Parts: sequence; structure tokens; C-alpha cells
Amino acid sequence: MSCELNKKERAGVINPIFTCQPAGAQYASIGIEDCIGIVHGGQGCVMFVRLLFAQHFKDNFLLASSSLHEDAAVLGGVHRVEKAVDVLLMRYPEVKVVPIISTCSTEIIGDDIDGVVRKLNSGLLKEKYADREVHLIPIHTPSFKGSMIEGYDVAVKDFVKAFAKKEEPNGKINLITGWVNPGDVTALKHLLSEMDVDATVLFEIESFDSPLMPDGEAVSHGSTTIEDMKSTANAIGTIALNRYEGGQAANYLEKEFEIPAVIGPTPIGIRNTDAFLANIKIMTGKPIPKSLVRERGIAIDTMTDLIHMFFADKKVAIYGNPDLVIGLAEFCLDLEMKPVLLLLGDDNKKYSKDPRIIELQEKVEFEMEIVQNADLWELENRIKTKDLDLDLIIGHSKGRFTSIDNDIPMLRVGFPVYDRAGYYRHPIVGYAGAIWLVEEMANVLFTDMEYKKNKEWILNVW
Amino acid sequence: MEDMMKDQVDQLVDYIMKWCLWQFNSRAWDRKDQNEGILTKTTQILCDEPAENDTPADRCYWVEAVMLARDFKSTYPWLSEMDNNEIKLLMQGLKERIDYLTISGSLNKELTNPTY
Amino acid sequence: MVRKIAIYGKGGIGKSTTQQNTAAAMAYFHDQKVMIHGCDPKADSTRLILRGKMQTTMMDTLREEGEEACTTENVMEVGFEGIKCVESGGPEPGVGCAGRGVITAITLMEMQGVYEEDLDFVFFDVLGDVVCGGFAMPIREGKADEIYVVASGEMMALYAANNLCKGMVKYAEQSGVRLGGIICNSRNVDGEAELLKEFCDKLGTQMLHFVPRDNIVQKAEFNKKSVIEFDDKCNQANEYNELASKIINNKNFVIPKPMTMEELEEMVLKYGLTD
Amino acid sequence: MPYHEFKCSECIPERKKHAVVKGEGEDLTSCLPLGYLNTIPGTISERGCAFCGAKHVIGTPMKDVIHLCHGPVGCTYDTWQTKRYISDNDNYQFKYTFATDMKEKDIVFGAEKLLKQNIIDAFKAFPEIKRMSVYQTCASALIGDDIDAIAKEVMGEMPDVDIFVCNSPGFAGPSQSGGHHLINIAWVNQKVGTFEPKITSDYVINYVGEYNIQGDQEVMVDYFRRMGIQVLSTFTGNGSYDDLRGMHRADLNVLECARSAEYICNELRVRYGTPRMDIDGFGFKPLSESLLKVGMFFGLEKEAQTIIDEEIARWKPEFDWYARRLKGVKVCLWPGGSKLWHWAHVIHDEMNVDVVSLYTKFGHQGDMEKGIARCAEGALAIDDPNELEGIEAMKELKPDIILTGVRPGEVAKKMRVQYLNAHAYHNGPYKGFEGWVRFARDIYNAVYSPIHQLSGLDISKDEIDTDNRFMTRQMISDVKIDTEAAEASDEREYTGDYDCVTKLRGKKYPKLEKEALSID
Repeated sequence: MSCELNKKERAGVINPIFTCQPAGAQYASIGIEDCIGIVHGGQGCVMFVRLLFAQHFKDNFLLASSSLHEDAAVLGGVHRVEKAVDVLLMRYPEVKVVPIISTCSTEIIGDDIDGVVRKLNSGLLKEKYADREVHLIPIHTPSFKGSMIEGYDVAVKDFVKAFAKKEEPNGKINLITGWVNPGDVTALKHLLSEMDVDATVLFEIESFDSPLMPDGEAVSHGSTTIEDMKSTANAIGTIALNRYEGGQAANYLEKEFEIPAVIGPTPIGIRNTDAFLANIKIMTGKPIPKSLVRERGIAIDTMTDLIHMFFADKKVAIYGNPDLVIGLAEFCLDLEMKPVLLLLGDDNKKYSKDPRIIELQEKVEFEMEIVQNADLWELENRIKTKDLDLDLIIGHSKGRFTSIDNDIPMLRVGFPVYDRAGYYRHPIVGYAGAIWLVEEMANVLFTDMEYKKNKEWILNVW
Repeated sequence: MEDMMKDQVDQLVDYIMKWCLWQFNSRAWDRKDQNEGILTKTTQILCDEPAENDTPADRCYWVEAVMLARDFKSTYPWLSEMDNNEIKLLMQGLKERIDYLTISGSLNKELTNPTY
Repeated sequence: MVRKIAIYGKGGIGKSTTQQNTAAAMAYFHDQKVMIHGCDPKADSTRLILRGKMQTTMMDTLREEGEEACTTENVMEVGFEGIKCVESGGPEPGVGCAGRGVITAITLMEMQGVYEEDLDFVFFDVLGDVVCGGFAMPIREGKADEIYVVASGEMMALYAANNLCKGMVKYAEQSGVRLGGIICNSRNVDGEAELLKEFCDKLGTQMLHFVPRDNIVQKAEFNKKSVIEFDDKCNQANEYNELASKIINNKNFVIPKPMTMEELEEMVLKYGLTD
Repeated sequence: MPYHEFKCSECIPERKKHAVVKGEGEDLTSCLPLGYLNTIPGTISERGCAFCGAKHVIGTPMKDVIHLCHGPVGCTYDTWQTKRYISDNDNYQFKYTFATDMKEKDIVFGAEKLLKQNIIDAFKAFPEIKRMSVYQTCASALIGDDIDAIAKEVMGEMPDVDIFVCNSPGFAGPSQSGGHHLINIAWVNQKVGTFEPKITSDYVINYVGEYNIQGDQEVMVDYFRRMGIQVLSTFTGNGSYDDLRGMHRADLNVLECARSAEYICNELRVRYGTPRMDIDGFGFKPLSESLLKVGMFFGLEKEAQTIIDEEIARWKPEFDWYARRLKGVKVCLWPGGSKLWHWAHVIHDEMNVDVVSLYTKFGHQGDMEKGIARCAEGALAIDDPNELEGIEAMKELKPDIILTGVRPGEVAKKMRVQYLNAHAYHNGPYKGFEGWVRFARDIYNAVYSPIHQLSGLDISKDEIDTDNRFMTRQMISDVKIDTEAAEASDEREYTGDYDCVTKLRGKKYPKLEKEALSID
């Protein structure tokens, strides 16, 4: 019995788990207030990402394109970035932060986005927008490297790098959430407030869940400010919840400004949330209050009701963002389940050295497989031809047909989730997230039992 | 008399613009053929003259023309009071107007592209 | 502060030879710490320093062993007088994107901080003309700050140099890169020095040095050595010594004013030159 | 020229010629915006790229095909599960998407070997699928991989497979339309004429420019088959690869979406002499006339008329129920593609709604010509509207509903304008007689939503009506109609099934079977 770490052997991808780097940078940039990113590439690179965000959040977010056409692809397209910046600033007077996000096409033709930012800073911004605070930030995200995960990581670091400035200590901690949902931010802020800890949240995206107001004026955007990003250099410490989504920024702050960094664990499940609170306690000296003991108790109570009867030994496959997948797998183990297959959707070389993965490899007693550079066909093909027997799939909506066509119940977690209503509103981190995950897993399994008439009567007296 | 004819042509133009698509093929040469082919046959049908429909292309024009003649007659009762000469004159006016609107006077800059 | 220098010039002009001899002179006569990063897909920018050794290129390493293998230890060689050598290399002709290869190579080296550590000069040896964005990589912001163009009294060489200046104008504003001068690698054509002088005046730059033609260069090359290593006392070694010292002491950096094709043709005709 | 200048776009004067108001007495010689020009960077346009136009819009609806993108993974990811083009083979093309997943070293050294291995591995993963489309992307185009050569090589080595290559990188044109164009021409150049289809009727058509959104194609094909017409191929919704290779054998090309698919029809006309007939699949009158025209071409007018009579008898009373209640509803018609002209006049004429604005995001001037020719006076026509212009237009026009896509729909939602998905439909199909009722029903449901009525109430300052415990849609809509007349009519609400498409699959068509038997 062992846990193997394998790589997909087949060439290419059938049904990808991730999209490419620029999407990650775009996700980071919508978390900033008064920020509209310009994606330097073909129009599809931004149009479809906006659509993806709209599918997930059922809301609209602003991102612009430099609209690379044939001529610019051949002759170079930085002049289109110059024009895009000018047009954007003229028409959106509130915009202060403009990341310039590169793509595969503009990286291949070698467009110099750093150079054009320098030129704009000393030219256009001085001449035409002298009275206005504008920050242009080049972000290199060639689509043929890494994945959306790395794109997010790079962008968070580039934003922090662009703004972080040493001033007086602010007594706060930096909390880099990684690629999460509004519900997660709410849950995290709740934990911090119970701990009486003030934090700069990167990125503060609770506001993505925006209302439809009588005056018809609401728009969806993030609320991390320039001040927030500046002050990251003055914090007590940084906690990056995810190693691969914000870890670089935490390391940068540590190296550059000596802000101690704690990277991980992703607070999914009881144990990891405990560790998160312990890290905050160490960092701030604040005790963990009784209120959280009680909250934790509610979560544990919920689990105790469910796990031995319904979860024990259930075989689970999990795919999605690496920190999420690992966190969920660890939680599943605590829930007496067997996460037999984990799929990580890119070829990040760091996975094999990830201590969490090494620990799984060393300690798990049943047969478990972790596939790097995986796609969803790795999952489906194992079900179809290798008799992979699963009780539950946990992953995002792009894998919905693997669940539907193979009659395996699935809990939607991660990004994107567009085939279930309102999931972005619910946390998966903290004790609140643990409760939601456990109850939803149970309800998904229950519905499946009833649909298949598989011991559905057992629920009579539960 | 001329005003009346202009008014009648306008009514027919309006009908075509609203309910037909054949006048809007993407290139000028194509529009010319379409207008010519279909409106000629429509005139023939309205005048109870034989309209060729043996080749596939002719048959396609003929179908459009039959439908158009039918719709014209049911929509504009004044048409049935006209004699063949008047109809021909009217249809000549219609053809010129449609050619103008879709070809010679068109603002569509792609009409003269030599390729698609 | 390490000074980063990009050497451009038409293919076959003797750019790589001049560059290696100058680098060797810098190290040998002036005790400078020098690195050469060859950015020509032909990968012949470091041969004379490495005594004819064709070093493993970064792109070969990337192709065969992957990105992590592109470490300093794996791709850097040290040659004559401690000169550090790296070759970008590139794909086979006609496939892939050689320009992207240059970008990839420089980015990888930058990530490892290679250009910053304990060096006085870094030379980027770049293919004849700026053919695409990738070949302009060495003159982007934070990369090379000085450009020297190797030219001679031939129409095509001047044409290429002029074109390069056109490319530079575009980048000069963005990245702060400046032209340090033209190096004439003589072809022994009549009126060559005068022509180059006028050419430099028109561009608004200096003719940094006139390197005379000398068979010893070929002889040294035949022995897989730079002239300096081959015979440090010969006249040609002295010429490179002088060129090296001019570069070290150079203060004349400009944004060039490239000529129009008509002007260029007119000037060349005046000297009775055709290829 | 009656140009409309948006306040938000005064600072980009080149936008001025992209919007016009169709004033009184205006015609196409005085009222037509510019179109299909390069997008102004940074405007936040809604346009996509030529790759998605080729792969996502035209290519992928082809059902029995492995659709492989040669490029980084994002292009594939983006064009997967974002549309509703179903197919009767359990949605194969809709569920599975393929990418060569180019990485940095593939960019530098070329990715032809990678592509070849991908093609082989993909066929291995799905041994029952023998057809493939390979799509170029920005990345593979820029490094110059020769996809055609690789495809030929593989076809040489694997004689049972056939591969189509579409070279339409994202940057090839101002919008997705560039890709529509390229893939049409590529198909006719590479594939038409390379397969001899089985002819089972004397009356054979290709149905072109129809993408089977929520089953549109299957509804329309049902009508043709009932008439005894063999639909040899559909380009491309629910279409079969080999059928489409046999397009040259049809007697007539019936053309639905006459922007992109026009190219292939015109080429078929030039090369094979197959005439082209443009039709409208929406609205009782246009659809009836369309079926009649196709019938008449083959001498099947009576058969067509029978279907029209049956369908209208069945569905007209239900349609009228909605049309009576939709009178005067203001609509922004922002569908993007051919629905611009398919709907511009007929939703006014038959559903009684008023089209106050129409736009095209990727269309050409020719598309706008059709739209402007058909829409009513006073309508604002916009080419490639950007986000701010869209918002300004909505504020100015105050429409009751917008027919548009998912994301602009979300913008409208926040402005308290109801939205109906015009690309993928809310509850389609919308084509066909029944579909027309479903379309009217969906507009009705949106416009008279009780929740929409509540969304405008500001409880902090407005008076709260404590007497009404609920409202039904009808309580809201019927305030403005003549209830007596409505009750006296035989109108009724929609009675069709939630899924009206699946049951058409496997249906027997006596007229076609007879023909098939006599051949076999």
C-alpha cells in the first residue's frame, strides 16, 4: 500500500483542469479597487476569462484588451498598449491601477511591456495625467508556462512588489488568501475578528458577491486598495494560506522587508484551521478565544453525526488547485474517507518536493495516486478502463460530465463552479467551511443514494 | 403620377427590405445578379408571362420571385388594378431603386472586395 | 556596477571575432571581469575564448533536460582569463521561434542573478539585425545599456547598422539604451575610414575604433584562440587593447539618428561603393 | 449621416462613425455605421478573437469529431462548456476538448512532434472517433508550425482517419468573424468533394449556417424530413464530418446564418453550381415562407403547406397569448450575430415588442445593412459597442429587456434591465413554430417577473405595500391588456414540454424511408 506520485504519460490535454497564466493574473487584478487590467494579446484572452468569471460569480468584472490583430502580431504591438492605457484612463477616471498582463502571443513576438510602462510613466502619464495617481504594472504571464495558478501567484507578487513600501509598523498581519471565493474571505475575516487581529487581506474580494440595488448602480469589483498593498511592508507578518497562490509574494516581503512569512497550511478542515489559528497566535501573541472553541465544537459535532455512518472508507477523487486539493485530501483523511486519486492540473516541478505530498507518500496506508500535469481524462479513463471505484468526486464544474456520465456523485468545490447556484457564497475554509463541506458532501451522497435507490431507506432513522 | 409611382416603389422597397434577404449578398457583383434575376422573374410572374425555372439557379430565383409576387399582391391591392405595362414600369423603378440602395448608393465598403 | 553591452552587426562582418577579441583584451590587458552571453542561434560567440570548444547551449539543455537543468553550473563555461561564457543557442533553422529562445535564455540567466554577480562587463553578442522582438531582448530595460555596432565599408553592412539604429530609436525611449559607437572592422576597401566617419557623423555617433585587417586574426582563429591569447605582443592585439580601453572609458552615448534609404544610398554612391 | 455620438466616447472620436440612429426617411445610403474595423485598444469591447470564431463558433458544433487546439491550454479551456450547441451523439463534441498544451520549449523548438503525438494519442483515447479538426492558435501560428504537413503525415500513416486543419490564429482579423471566414473557406478547400454520401431522396439539401443551439437544427431538420427532403449535411450544428465532406452532392444550399456561412455557400455555388437560398427560421411568417420556398424549389409546396398549417394551428394560439401581453415592451436587440436581422423586424411584427436598439459586436457592414433595413425607425444601431457605450445606451433607452450574452446580461442585471440569453437561449430551442412560442414565453417571463418588480423598491424610503402578499406574472402583465378580449379568444399559455428536442431523435420519416428502401 502506498501513495504514488505520477505524471500524465499521454501527450497533450483532454479536458483541462486549469486554464493558462493570464487568467490567474486577471483573477488577482479584479481583487483590487479602482483597477482595470489590460491584457496584451488577442481579444479572446480577455473576453473568455471575463465570461468565465461571469459564469462563476454570475456577475460582470472589468478587464480590457490591447486587441492584438494581424498587423501588430507581425510588427509588434506595444503601441496598442500605449493606446489602451490612454483610452482606459480617459474613459474610466477612477482607475488608478493598470496591470499590463502579457499572453503567449505578445511574449513570443517579444513585446517589451516593461519598456512601454517606463515610456508611459515618463511620457503620457506626466504629460496628460499629471494630476492623477496611476500605477502601471507589467505582469509577465506567457500562457505556455505554468498555469492559471502560477499566473495568480506571479500577479500577487508583482502587485505587492509594485506597492509595498517601508513605513511605520502598522500592527496588522498580511493575509494572502490565494484563489478563493467571497464566502471564504468572510469566514477568514470572522476568524481574525474573533482573534482580535487586524489584517490586510489580499485580495479582499468579499464584495464580489454584489447586490442588485434599487438605483441600478451596483458594480462588482474587489476592494483591496493601494494603501493596503503599500502597507504590506509594515506588517507584523504575512500568512499566505496557499503555497502556490501567493507564496511568492510572502517570500518577497520576507526577503525585501523582513516581514516574517508563514506559508500554509490551507485552513481546510479542523486540523488545518487549528494550525492557522496557532500561526496567528504565534505571530500576534493573541490567544485563541473561547468563542472559537465553541465554533470548532459545532463543526466537530456536525462531523461526528456523519462520518462513521456515511463517510468511512468512501473513496474520493479530488481535482483542482493544488493547495485546495491537498487541503481537501487531508481533511478527507480526518473524515475517515480514502482520497484515492488526486489530480493536479499542471506540471509544476515543485509538487514532488512539497512536504505535504511527501507526507502523504510516507504515511498513507491505502493505495493512493497523485497525478501531476493531469487532465480530466486521467480521471475518466481510470474510471472507465482501470476500474477505479469511486464514491465521490470533489472538483470544479469543468468535470461535471465525468460525474454525470459515470454516475458518481460530485461535490462542486473550487473554480469555476457554474453548474450549482451560489457556491461562491459558501466558505470551505475555517470551521464554517469545514461544516459546509461536510454537510454538502453528505447531502450529495444522500441525493445519490435516493436517485440510485441504494440503501435510501437508511436515512429513515438517521 | 410620378409621385404616385414613387410612393408605390417605396412601398415595394419597404417590403423587400423587411422580408427578403436575397438582395444582401455580400458582394456587389452578386447583388447585381440577384436583383436582376429575381426582380425580372417577379415582373414576369406579375404579368403572367412565363418565367424560366429549369436550371437550379433559375429555379432558385423563380422561387423567390413567386413568393415575392404573391406577397406583393396580397399586401398591395392596388397592384392588381395595374396593367402589364404599368407593372413593368413600376418594377423597372423598383429594380433601379433596389440597385441604388444595395449597390451603387450603398455605404458598405466591403461590396467591392475582390475576394471574400 | 556591471556594464552590459550588446554587440550587433551584420552576419559575416566579423562581429563575433571582434567581440571575443575585445573581451579577451579587456580581461587580459585591463584586468576586467567579463562575461559573454551569445545570443546568436549559431552559437559561435564564445568559441575563441573556450579554445574551440562548442559549449552546450541553454536551448539544448532546455530541450533535453528541462528548465530546471538550465543552471549556471550546467550551461556556463569559463575560458581564457576567467571569461564566463554562455550560449543561448536556438532551434533548428525553420522551426520554432529563435527570438523566443533568446528571451527565454536571458530570462533564465536573470532569474539566477548571473549578470549581477562580480562582473565588470557583460557582452551580449546578437545576430546581425533586429529581426523580431526576441532579438531586441538584449536592449530592453534592465538588460544591455550600451550598444556597439560592428560595421565595415560595404553597403550591406551599413544598411544593417542603419537598420539596427532604427530599431534602437524605438527602444531608446522605453529602456534607456544608448549607442556607444561604431566599430569598423576593416575590409580594406578604399576610403573605408572616411565613409565610416561620415556614416557615424550622420548617425550622430562616433567611430569608436578602426580595426585594421590583419591575417593574424584568421591565424589565431585557425588555432582556436583569440589574437590576444595567440600572440599578445602583435600589433593586432594592441589594436584590440586600444578598442577595449576606448570602451572602458567611453562617455559618448547617444540615441542615433538613422538615415533614410535614399540618404544612405547617396552617401555610399559618393564613395563609389557597391557590393 | 445620423451618427450617434456617445458621451463616454467623445474622447475617442474614431468611435463616432460606429453608431447611427435610423431616423425618419433614412435609408441604407444615408444610415450605416462603419464595421469590422480593428478594435480600439482599451475600450473594453465585447469582441472575441478569430480563433474562437473558427473553433468555438463554427468548428466545434460538428459532432463526431475530436477538436484539437494546437497551442497552450487556455484557448481550449476557454472554448469549452461555454455554449449550448448540443448534438444527438450524447454531446460528444461538447463534452470533450483537446489541447496540445504547448510549453515554453515547444515554442522555442517548434511543436510539430508534440502535435503529431497528440493526434495519435487522442485517436487512441477515443478509438470510435475517426475524424479530427486541428485548430491553430496565436502561439502555433507565430512559431510557424506546419500543421497541414503533420495532418497529412498522420493520415498517411493511419488510413482510417481524416483530419481537417484550420489555420485561424486569434489575431487573424478584428473579431471572431475573421475566423468564421477562414474556417468556411478552409472546409470547402480541404474537405468538400472528398467523400461520396449516400443519397436517399430526390430532394437533397445542405442546411448551412445553423449551429443547433438548444436543438434549433433538430427542429428545422424535422420539418425538412417531414416534407421528404434529405438533409445531407448541416454546417455545422449537430453536423457529421463525413456528411459535410459530401456537401457537393446536394441540390440546394439552404442558408440560415448568412454572414459566415455565406462564404461556403458562395463557393459551392461557384464550384458545383449548387444554388443558395437564404431563409429565416424565426417567426411564423418568415419561417412559413422559408419552408414554402424550399418546398417550392423541389415541387413540394403542398407538403410544406401541410406542415405549416399543422404547426400554426398547434402553436399560434399559444404564441398569441404572449404576443398580446408583450405589446410595447422595449427591447435592445444585442445578439451579436445573425439574429440581429433574423429578429429585427419579426419580433416587432409578430410579438408586438419595440426594438429600440440593435448592435453587432463582430459583424460586418453587410450585417448591419440587413438589421437597419429591417428595424423600425428610431432604433439606435451600434457597431462593436463597448461596455460604457452599452451602459449609456441602456440608461438613455430604458429598455425593458436586452437580448444578449451571459456577461453583458450581468451588466444589464445590475442596471435592473432584464436579460435573455440571445446566443445560448434561456429555454430554447427558439427556432421553429414551437420555438417561437418558447422565445415569446421567455421574454414574457423576464419582463413580468414579480422579483423584477420588487428590485426597484427602496425599502429605506419608498412606501411598502403591505397588502399584496404576492404577485403572479399575469397579475402584472394583464393590467395593460383588454382582459375581455383576451378571455374571448382561444389563446392559451405554452403547453409544450421542457425538452421538446430529444423526442425528435430516432423519429421515422415514411417519405424518406421509402426512398432509402428503393435504393438499397
